[in-house]
Amino acid sequence: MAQRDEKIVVSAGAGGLGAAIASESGTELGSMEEIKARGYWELVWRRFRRDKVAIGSGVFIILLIFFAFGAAPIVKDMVGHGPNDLFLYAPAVNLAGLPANPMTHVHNPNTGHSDLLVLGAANRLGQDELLRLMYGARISLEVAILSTLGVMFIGVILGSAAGYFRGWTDTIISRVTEITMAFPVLIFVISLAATVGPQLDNITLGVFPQGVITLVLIFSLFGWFYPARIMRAQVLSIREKEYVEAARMVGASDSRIIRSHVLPHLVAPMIVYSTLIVASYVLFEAGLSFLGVGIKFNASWGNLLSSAVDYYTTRPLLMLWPGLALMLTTLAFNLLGDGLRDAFDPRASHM
Amino acid sequence: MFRYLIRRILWAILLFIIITFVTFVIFFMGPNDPARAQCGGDQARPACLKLVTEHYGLNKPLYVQYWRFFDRLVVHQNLGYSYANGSSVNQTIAKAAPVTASLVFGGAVIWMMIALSLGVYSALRPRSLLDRTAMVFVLIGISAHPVWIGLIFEYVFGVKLGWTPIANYANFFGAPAGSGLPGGPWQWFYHMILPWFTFALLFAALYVRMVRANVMETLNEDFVRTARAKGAPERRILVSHVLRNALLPVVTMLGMDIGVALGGAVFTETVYQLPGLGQNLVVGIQANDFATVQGVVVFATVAILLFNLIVDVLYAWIDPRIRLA
Amino acid sequence: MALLEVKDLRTSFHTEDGIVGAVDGVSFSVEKGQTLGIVGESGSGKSVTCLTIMGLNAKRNTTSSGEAIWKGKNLLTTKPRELREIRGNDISMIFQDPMTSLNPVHTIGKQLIEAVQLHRDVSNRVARARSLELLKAVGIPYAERRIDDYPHQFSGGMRQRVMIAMALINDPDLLIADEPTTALDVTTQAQILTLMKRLQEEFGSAIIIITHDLGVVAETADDVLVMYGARVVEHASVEELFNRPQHPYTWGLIGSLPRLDIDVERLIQIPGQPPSLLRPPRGCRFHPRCSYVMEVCKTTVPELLPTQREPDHLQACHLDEETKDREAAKLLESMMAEAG
Amino acid sequence: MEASTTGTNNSVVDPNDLLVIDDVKKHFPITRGIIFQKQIGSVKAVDGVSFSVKKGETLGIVGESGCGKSTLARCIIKLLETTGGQINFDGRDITKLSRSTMRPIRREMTMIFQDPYASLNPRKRVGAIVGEPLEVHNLGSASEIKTRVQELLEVVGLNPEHYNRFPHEFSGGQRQRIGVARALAVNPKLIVCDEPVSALDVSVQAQILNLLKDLQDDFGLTYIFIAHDLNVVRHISDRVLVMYLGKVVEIATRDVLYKEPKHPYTGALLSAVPIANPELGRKREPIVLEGDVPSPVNPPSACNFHPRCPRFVEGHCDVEEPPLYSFGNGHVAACHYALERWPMDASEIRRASASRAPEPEPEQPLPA
Repeated sequence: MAQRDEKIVVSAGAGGLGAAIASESGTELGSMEEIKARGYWELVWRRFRRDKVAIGSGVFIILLIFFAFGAAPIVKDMVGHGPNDLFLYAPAVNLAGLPANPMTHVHNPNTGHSDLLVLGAANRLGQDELLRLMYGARISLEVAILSTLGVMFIGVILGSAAGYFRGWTDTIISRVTEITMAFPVLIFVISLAATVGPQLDNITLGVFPQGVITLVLIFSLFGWFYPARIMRAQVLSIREKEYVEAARMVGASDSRIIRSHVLPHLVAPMIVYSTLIVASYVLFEAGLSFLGVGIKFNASWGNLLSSAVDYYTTRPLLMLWPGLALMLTTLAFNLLGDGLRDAFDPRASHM
Repeated sequence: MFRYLIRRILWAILLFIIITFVTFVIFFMGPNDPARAQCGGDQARPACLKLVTEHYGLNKPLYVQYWRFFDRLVVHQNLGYSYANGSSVNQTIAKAAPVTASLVFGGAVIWMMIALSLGVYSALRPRSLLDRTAMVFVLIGISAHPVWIGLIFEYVFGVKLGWTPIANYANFFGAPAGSGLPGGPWQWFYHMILPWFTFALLFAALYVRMVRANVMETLNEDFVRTARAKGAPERRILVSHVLRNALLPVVTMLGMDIGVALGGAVFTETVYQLPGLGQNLVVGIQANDFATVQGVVVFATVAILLFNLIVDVLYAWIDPRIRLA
Repeated sequence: MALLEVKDLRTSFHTEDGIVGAVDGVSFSVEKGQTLGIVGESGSGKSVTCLTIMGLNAKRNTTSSGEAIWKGKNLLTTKPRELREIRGNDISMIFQDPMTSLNPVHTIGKQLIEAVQLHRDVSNRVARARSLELLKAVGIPYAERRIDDYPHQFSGGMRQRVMIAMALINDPDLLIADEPTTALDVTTQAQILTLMKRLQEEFGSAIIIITHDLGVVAETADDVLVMYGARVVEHASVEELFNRPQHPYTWGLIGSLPRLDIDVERLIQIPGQPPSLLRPPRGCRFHPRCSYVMEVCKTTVPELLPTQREPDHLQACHLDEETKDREAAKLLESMMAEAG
Repeated sequence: MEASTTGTNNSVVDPNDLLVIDDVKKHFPITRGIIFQKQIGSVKAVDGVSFSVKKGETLGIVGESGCGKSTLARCIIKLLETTGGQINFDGRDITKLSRSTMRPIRREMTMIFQDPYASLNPRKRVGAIVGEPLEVHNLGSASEIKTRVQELLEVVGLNPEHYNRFPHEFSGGQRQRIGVARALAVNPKLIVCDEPVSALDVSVQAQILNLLKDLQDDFGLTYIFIAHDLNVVRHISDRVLVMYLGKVVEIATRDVLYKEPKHPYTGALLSAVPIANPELGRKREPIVLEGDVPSPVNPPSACNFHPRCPRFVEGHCDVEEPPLYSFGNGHVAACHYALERWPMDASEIRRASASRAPEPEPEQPLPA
């Protein structure tokens, strides 16, 4: 009944009787014996390694992290001023009130030195475009990665609990998920950032710039349903697999089944979706900061874009830098995600 | 089908109650005291504060206040009055909604046109030049920020080439008399063309990818092979057997994405200075005018719930498995 | 003249792991009104053979060669437009899984009418009448009402009846049935097989029935083609095949089958697994699993040759005929003996 | 015909019985609701099944898809909680045991699954798969488990050196051998085989059937062997139980059932099986049942086979549910008008075919 007539039969490995026959008759069956047993992660890595685009994206992301967290303070020391330092007077801002062009020397009243604005000034306040780009990268990555962690944390726990335990747990979690999904998310996030944002902005945990935690909390609150749905579907399909039944047949406890038969299968989708979600939060953060409800005082690619709006006819480069940074970052995360997906599941459709 | 619709309608009503409640709580908990806002902010006189507080029942418990809010909303369809200038939020929205509607529906038409044509053609010719071009388009579309795309469009087509206006809205039915603003269908189209494309790009990219995957999957279905075995030409197979099945999940996605799309309109409206709901929202936030903000949120919620209901009906209509259940 | 004559048909798929020779030099012919059974295990190439004849393989990464002569035309080189005129009109096909072979969003009436109108320039009314006639012929109860139902409202057996109605609607000369009962229960299978037999008498079509079930072949086919590892190993009339099987693989198939009419304590088992078509064994593809293997089997591909006694009985094995007759007799005798 | 009926209540427990199933039911609720689900009906997958299995024998359970045979298997092995009835294993009532009190019993009954691909975790090496039961029950140290696993692999005809390979490196038949090794690991008394060969090719199927028979001889195992293929069930079973729509239709020893079936459904099943013998196969006239198996959501009244039965008597079969009539030697069949001759001839068919085909009802989609 379940005879499947597969057009292509690729039988790998030869054990037992097949091997016995093969060693007797010394045929091609025997040559398959040499295929060494490879671990799952080794196979994934081998597939991933062949994907040049994904490797390139990974390298770009590593460089970006270095650029944001390692290089930014160094450059700050080198140029002698910070990303939020103001240069309100000429030539950081010219007589028409336009920001300075690249490679402008300005006098730093704090140190008395003459500082260089490599990419010019970012806005009418004369803040350093280059430094703000670098510190903006930091904010982007912090918000995107922390939000992704938050979203995945809530989503994976709720989603897999719903999928594994089903029954009432599933009903309640699924309904809450559906309700959350029905919210006009963007509009809500914008209003939330505006109403409760100012109260949360002071939470910095000592390390994060103002506003980062606010965005992370708001994004996590409204973003968990996506991974929750994916994880629920994954767990539902895994727990229907016969090998989970087999483990229960053997007498394995819930915790053993979850640990050794469910979780290992969730790692791949978790990694892939995390990468893709990071990309969308990079864009999201920039969007909110652009509207003035996200990161307000510190540098962010979003508020760099929003200040560029005022001068894009005369200083189009101001719009180019943050936009390009955003696009390359998002692109890198998207391509890395696609590459990882292909490496984990080579049958998944290509595009 | 009837039971399915009843279920969807009841669900929508429940969602409406929950979402309005959450909206109410968010603004209730917000840092801004509406009474103070009404009385002129920091310089408010205590007498005014007291009067307003009592008038609006601001000292009553949360659920009583919510009930008043809900009653006003449902029975009187009244979204309240702006804290900033006391104008009716209903009127503000009545003015802004057509702008956003033009943007969203026009944009949706463009995004579906791009998604369908590009998605279907690249599914039929995988790995061809067109398919690869589509892939690049998809990657740029999902990676470039809509705001940035908008600015680039404005700069290139508006400023450098001078083909299109770079801001403002033109009323489809003609501008109000004496306003000196442009109006009429052509001006409307002319002003909307850049916003439409900006708005459509992100979704077009996502949907190209989805349509392509769905069409390719459906092409591998057994019933397509049956149609070929019957002797049906490829064109007929595509139109009559593949597309309808492949587009079923697209309809579902459309229902889920309309909320996100309405949110995306906020960015487009801000970039092109279109006086739609999104711009009212942003201006309201900047002016601490939370009555307007709340009004916009509630209105958007209702619009999305209604749209979702339409999509549900549409879905049931094209999928006999639901229609006949 | 034969209705369909297939000569040296070869099909290979280019996969990421290499080239898979799914069909490797298959030849046979089908006469008018005759039923040909093709038996083989998964991956033996039986389905691909028929899909290649019909031009239904995916175009990409597939190469085919050889000839399939239908009314003087080679179907493998016919233009797609002409091939479409033959498909569903002269040659029609039914598939394994009736649950997925019908389009879920169209009524069965619409799908039947489409089948008529693709080949006949008739009005909707005429096509609908014809559809109704066929639905009644295949035994759909209340056909007038059910013609406007959707596939999901039918059971598996009923859907397969609809598929048969669709296949026969243009009076084809040849019906290819690819595992038509594999997805069905045994009582439904009996219904469908009886129906196909009855309809063949009524419509006079030739049938190619593809199956892995020797029982189905024994009950339906006139001639049988046994396939193993993308090649034909034996081709004979059904009585010949079951009474004087000439290939060790066929012996294995017959001996390994538990059956209602014979009692055996232990089944005869073929050791090992079917070969990988990516790297098939050299020489005779069955030799790694064959208990009669000789040196020549490992190097030389046995040709498909007629036996001396019966020129219509073709087999591809290096063993001498005497041994084969002896072994076959021994096998059948042992089975009968155990049956008591 | 003997009029005596066997009661459903087996109060006397035969010491030779390893497993006694008494009136076991499994109903799956069908729910519907907007926010919260309420039950509006149930799928009666298994509906009052009673039988016993002796030590060392093989009981075959045969039936068409949807008859409840796999659900029954999962109830016996306690992968599903029963809705009603009692399961006695080796003298103990295991129906109400909790997961922890059930654990020691899981060493004594195991299962072989249908799908050799889905039943092995693709991330685990063969050693971990076969050794999992040993690990769960704390049967030995890591090195002892490894030795035992290699021993088991050899027993089922696999190369013991392959314990560190992954399932995808094996073919279907070899994977099923791994499944057999896992079931054997804890030295069980009873193995429930749920369609263990239906996903395999004919030539490989024989290998597994022979292996199962050999193991039974070597280890004195008791099998419950579930299949839809009557040929396979006949080959391996000592006794056979036929199920239809969640109920037992007939139980008899293998030879009796296949030579003298009493229930018309068993007769119809037997005559529907194609025989790999052209002379024999074409001579007989199969009893072709009309229509399809009805939905277990809303099964027909009384004898649930009556709408398709060639021996249907109006006013009796659709009103009074037939008990399991006894025909001697443990042969029971649930039919008021059991077959008197086999093969059936025309005189046995009481109603003209197609005289009363049931009204077609749009099938209810079953909840998964």
